[in-house]
Amino acid sequence: MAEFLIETIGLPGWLAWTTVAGVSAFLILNLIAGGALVFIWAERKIAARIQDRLGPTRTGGRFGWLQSLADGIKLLAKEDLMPDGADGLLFRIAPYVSFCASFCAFIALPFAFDVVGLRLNVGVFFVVAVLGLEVFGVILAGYASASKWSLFGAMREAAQVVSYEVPLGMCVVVPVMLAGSMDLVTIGEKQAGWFTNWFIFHDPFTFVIFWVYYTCAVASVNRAPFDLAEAESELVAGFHTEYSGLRWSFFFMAEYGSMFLVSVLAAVLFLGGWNGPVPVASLLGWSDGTAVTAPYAVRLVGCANLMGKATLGVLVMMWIRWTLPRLRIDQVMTTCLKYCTPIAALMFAGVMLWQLFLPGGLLPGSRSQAAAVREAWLEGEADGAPVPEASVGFVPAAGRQVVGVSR
Amino acid sequence: MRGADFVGQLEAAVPGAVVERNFEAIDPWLEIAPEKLLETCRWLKHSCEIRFDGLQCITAVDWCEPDPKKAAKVSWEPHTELVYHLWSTTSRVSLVLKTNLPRWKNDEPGCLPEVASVTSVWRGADWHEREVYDLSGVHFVGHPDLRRILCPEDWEGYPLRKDYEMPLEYHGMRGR
Amino acid sequence: MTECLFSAMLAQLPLAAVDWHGLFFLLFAAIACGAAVMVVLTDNVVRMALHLVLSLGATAGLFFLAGSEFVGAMQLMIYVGGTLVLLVFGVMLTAQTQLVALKTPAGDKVLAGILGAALFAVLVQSAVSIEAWRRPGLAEVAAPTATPLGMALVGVRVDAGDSESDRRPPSGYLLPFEIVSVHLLVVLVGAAYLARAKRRRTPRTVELVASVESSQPSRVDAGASESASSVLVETGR
Amino acid sequence: MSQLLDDDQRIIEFDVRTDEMLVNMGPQHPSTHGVLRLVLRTDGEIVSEMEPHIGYLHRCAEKIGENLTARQWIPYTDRMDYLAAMNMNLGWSLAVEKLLRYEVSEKARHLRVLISELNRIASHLVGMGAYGLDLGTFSPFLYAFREREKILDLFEEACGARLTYSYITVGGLTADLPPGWLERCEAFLDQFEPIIREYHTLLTTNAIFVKRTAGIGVLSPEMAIDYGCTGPVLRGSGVDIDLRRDGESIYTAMYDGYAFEVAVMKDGHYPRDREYPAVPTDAVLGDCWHRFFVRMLEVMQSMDLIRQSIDRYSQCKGPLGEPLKLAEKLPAGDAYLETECPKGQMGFYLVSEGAAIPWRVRARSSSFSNLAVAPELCRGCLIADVPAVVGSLDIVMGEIDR
Repeated sequence: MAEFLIETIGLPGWLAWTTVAGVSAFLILNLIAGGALVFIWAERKIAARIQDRLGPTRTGGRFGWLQSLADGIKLLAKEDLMPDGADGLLFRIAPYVSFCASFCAFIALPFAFDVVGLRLNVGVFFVVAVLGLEVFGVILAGYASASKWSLFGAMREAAQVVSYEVPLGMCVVVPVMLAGSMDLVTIGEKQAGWFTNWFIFHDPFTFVIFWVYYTCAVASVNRAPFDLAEAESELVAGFHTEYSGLRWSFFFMAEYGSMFLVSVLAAVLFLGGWNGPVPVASLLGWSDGTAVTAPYAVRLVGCANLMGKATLGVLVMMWIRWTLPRLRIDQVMTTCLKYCTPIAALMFAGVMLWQLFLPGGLLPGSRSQAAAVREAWLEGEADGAPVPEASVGFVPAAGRQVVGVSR
Repeated sequence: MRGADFVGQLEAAVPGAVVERNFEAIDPWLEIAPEKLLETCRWLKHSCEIRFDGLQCITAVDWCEPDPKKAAKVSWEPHTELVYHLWSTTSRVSLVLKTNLPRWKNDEPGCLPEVASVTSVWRGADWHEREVYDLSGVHFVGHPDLRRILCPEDWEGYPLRKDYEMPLEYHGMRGR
Repeated sequence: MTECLFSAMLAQLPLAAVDWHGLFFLLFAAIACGAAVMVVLTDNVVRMALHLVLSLGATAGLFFLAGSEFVGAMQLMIYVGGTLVLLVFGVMLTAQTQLVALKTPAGDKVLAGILGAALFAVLVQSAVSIEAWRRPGLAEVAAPTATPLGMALVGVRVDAGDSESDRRPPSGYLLPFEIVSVHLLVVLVGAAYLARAKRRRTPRTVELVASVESSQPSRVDAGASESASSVLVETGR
Repeated sequence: MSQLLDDDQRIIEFDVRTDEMLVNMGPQHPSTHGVLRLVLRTDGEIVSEMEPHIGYLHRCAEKIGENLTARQWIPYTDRMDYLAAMNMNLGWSLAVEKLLRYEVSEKARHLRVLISELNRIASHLVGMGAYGLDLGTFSPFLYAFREREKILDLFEEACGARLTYSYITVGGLTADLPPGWLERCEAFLDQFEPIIREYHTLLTTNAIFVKRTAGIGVLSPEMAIDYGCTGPVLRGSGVDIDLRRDGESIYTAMYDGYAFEVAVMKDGHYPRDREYPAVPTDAVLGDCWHRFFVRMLEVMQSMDLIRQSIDRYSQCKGPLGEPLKLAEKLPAGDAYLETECPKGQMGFYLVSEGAAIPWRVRARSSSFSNLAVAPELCRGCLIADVPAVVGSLDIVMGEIDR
């Protein structure tokens, strides 16, 4: 896109790159904001269907699809009040800290084989690191609202998120090990082809690890049955008791943002990301670039696949929320320390041994990964190939190329 | 072990307790002297053959006719009557005990009549006695935590007394 | 037609080439130093923690800017995600009124100022004296991606030169790395053991029902009629 | 060095001791049922002491009772336990009839059983739904209310009101059932039978629900009797008392000829008239789970009673009989009667001086004593257990505060 801007419009180099960066940032931000709006509406509808009622029907047309807009306007109109005992600065900053934390993880998430904000070589590691930052917003909110209840909610949430990062980290390492690299795009590429190549079906261990990952993801995002932070039955509304109006909606947006983030991560790591169950692109012969529209069609299909899987993940989270009661804080901790972590460790060891004895996957046709990576490095075939030009994204300023290996 | 011989055993165990008895009423009752009440209840619960382990209800009835015209025709003297409904969960048998207390201790208004608290016998009596204290103004000696339970802590007067006057205002809210 | 009009219009704008890299570098550096100074100056403990988060986050930004994403992500996870959460926990647990606002007396401030200035002078002097750093412009630094680091850990120095001289012993850094991590684990377990709550939780005074039969109150008076009646009545009315 | 320590107050040696915190749960807290304020003394998450403050809904119905005749006070009994108003009316009517030594007609007796058991189902449905809400799941609440709406429709047809009916009154009932009501009632029961099984899978045998309730707030039988707990709270601890079978003769006369088993765990198992879900292994007799399970069994038990009362009611030939005059003269004397209401045994004590207006009226509330045991159960549990324990006692503030 940058060349197009430079040659045709004649923008100076740096301006072209800025607009490219601006466009991609705008796209990601609105994807999540739009996603949050859709998920708010979906949550209302799903909750209604589970509870044998209709949910919003009349706001804005047939299925009440304008309901989230109505919510948004209501939240904007609401007064942003602040309790007098509160610590001004921290109270205002908290929602934006947790909002930015859950949004800036989206830079590294690939939506098609090269439609990625910034192709980080340490994609997975970066996302997990940033996921841990969201707890700061909650702690600050809990402390700054100067009320006992929000302090309780903040402490519970902090303890829960920090302790669930351990099993989450372990589950995330398994696909990295299978793909041989932390780069999310490579992980996605390794799962191309039929759905048998997906890492979830790679071997029984990865199958279990996927479910452990999903549980830990639900817990680290604070959705029921682990939603201790805003356990309305005990702590009124947990850490965001004192918030209202726009600030409260930022917390809400952060929650839906990180829910979507965790589902996209699950899709990329275990469910083959943009590769659909049936390799449509290669079957129709698009991927070798014959048809003019091929590159865009392939990316579109890829995006659709990933969105479908991620939305499925989010919908299952909503489904769980409206059926299961809430766990107590010590039960949440025991599931983390006594169940998730040991199982994750065991499965991790299992996958390692599996790699040793059966480099190939369980099902025929999946290529062996780990061994390949090692030889590739030895013969010097760079794993981190120079960033293909077509990548839409913020490339560091002109004149600097991220070069894989300078041999 | 019913009727007369039950009362005989009770009087043997706690002499001078039974002041009056009435078997013909719909709910036959025994009147117990206020000072012997705690001893009777302890006997009924622990050492009596029929274990009265359940205290159903404690009620205070304020026998006082405020306006003088009717007061003349009334047969009883103004007094406060405490009614204890007991029952035995094992033998499905019930018993009603009554005690009569002066409306005010040695008749000077404002200081409450006193009787021994039976919370040590039945834990359930704790809240019942607090409610009687709150609404009818009877001081239970030996009650672990005698505070108002239904009315606000700083409420004056005892609402269920017949001569109770609703306060004109309470914290700025108009009473009457 | 429109392109040339647009480019002509652009030509007049005094758009000097904005060096984004430099701009962001300065921005992150400013945040890091500013927050660090604020950590020292504020007297509210929780505000200190927030500023510490900002400064360490800014240093992570600097690492990303320098292209080494692995170290940046590591900084984010270990420092900001791990240590600071622990620090904020500590602050939260002890942030009772008397500790929240710590007033440092004037004398200490002057002392700290002198010490800080001296250290700053030493650092600036040593930084300026190095020839390589004086030239502006960007050193073409190879971006060590995570994989070579990982391989080096295992002993395969893929990024180093082929010359045998500087090849590390084949075992690489794996062994020392494992020893250190086991050591840290032991330290953590010890710390947890020492800090465990001394007082026992008040044992719950609940006498669990031994067996169902014993709790079943037996019917004492077999003669009692099915429905309850008053004990004062001769026979069940 | 010690000198420096003493006068320099700022160097405070602080050991990490989380001091006690006084925390307020309610009165506007969403989890407590109505306006109840619980003051918790917590040490971190452990509740070292809990003290309920009641009286926010106190209307002093007893004082008003001293200026109204017996039948005029019926609407006040509706407002005590507003989830089971029929049972309240029945309790007061029976107490007055006991004083008057008045016998209602055969048809009225069976109709009273039918209506009060139907109201028991509605009350237990609310109890179940609200308990699910306390433990964080929202859906059972709506399922329960969907079924309860059908019962309220039946009541609306019978007496015109949905919540506070004043239908059962002194001397009988204010009106007879409209035609076709019995068929609609039976249709409701038939479609309700499989649905109640669905609730068992939704909550009773739900793994997380069991984890949150089994072994929590264990109430020993001796403590239950000592505190005067009654109803499902008492039966949940294994004490086999149900006033419909063990109550006063005037109350048990209503139920004689009805075959029903008391829902209590007797020598190790619950009644087996239907197949019920098994008791989970870590559920101790007397804990929250058992109290909840007893209520669910009572719903089944009430369904059987309703079916039997429908048959008997339709076979009765005689007239329903008129209720007594509004200002019926009460004989001098006093009478106390306890009836088995959904929340427990509700007692009404009535002292009269021979006039139509009673001298003193007293309502002994079951939730009042059930709540009195809550501080005992919550000592040493976690904060999240407090709503679980208070919810399992199924209290209604209208009844407690009167």
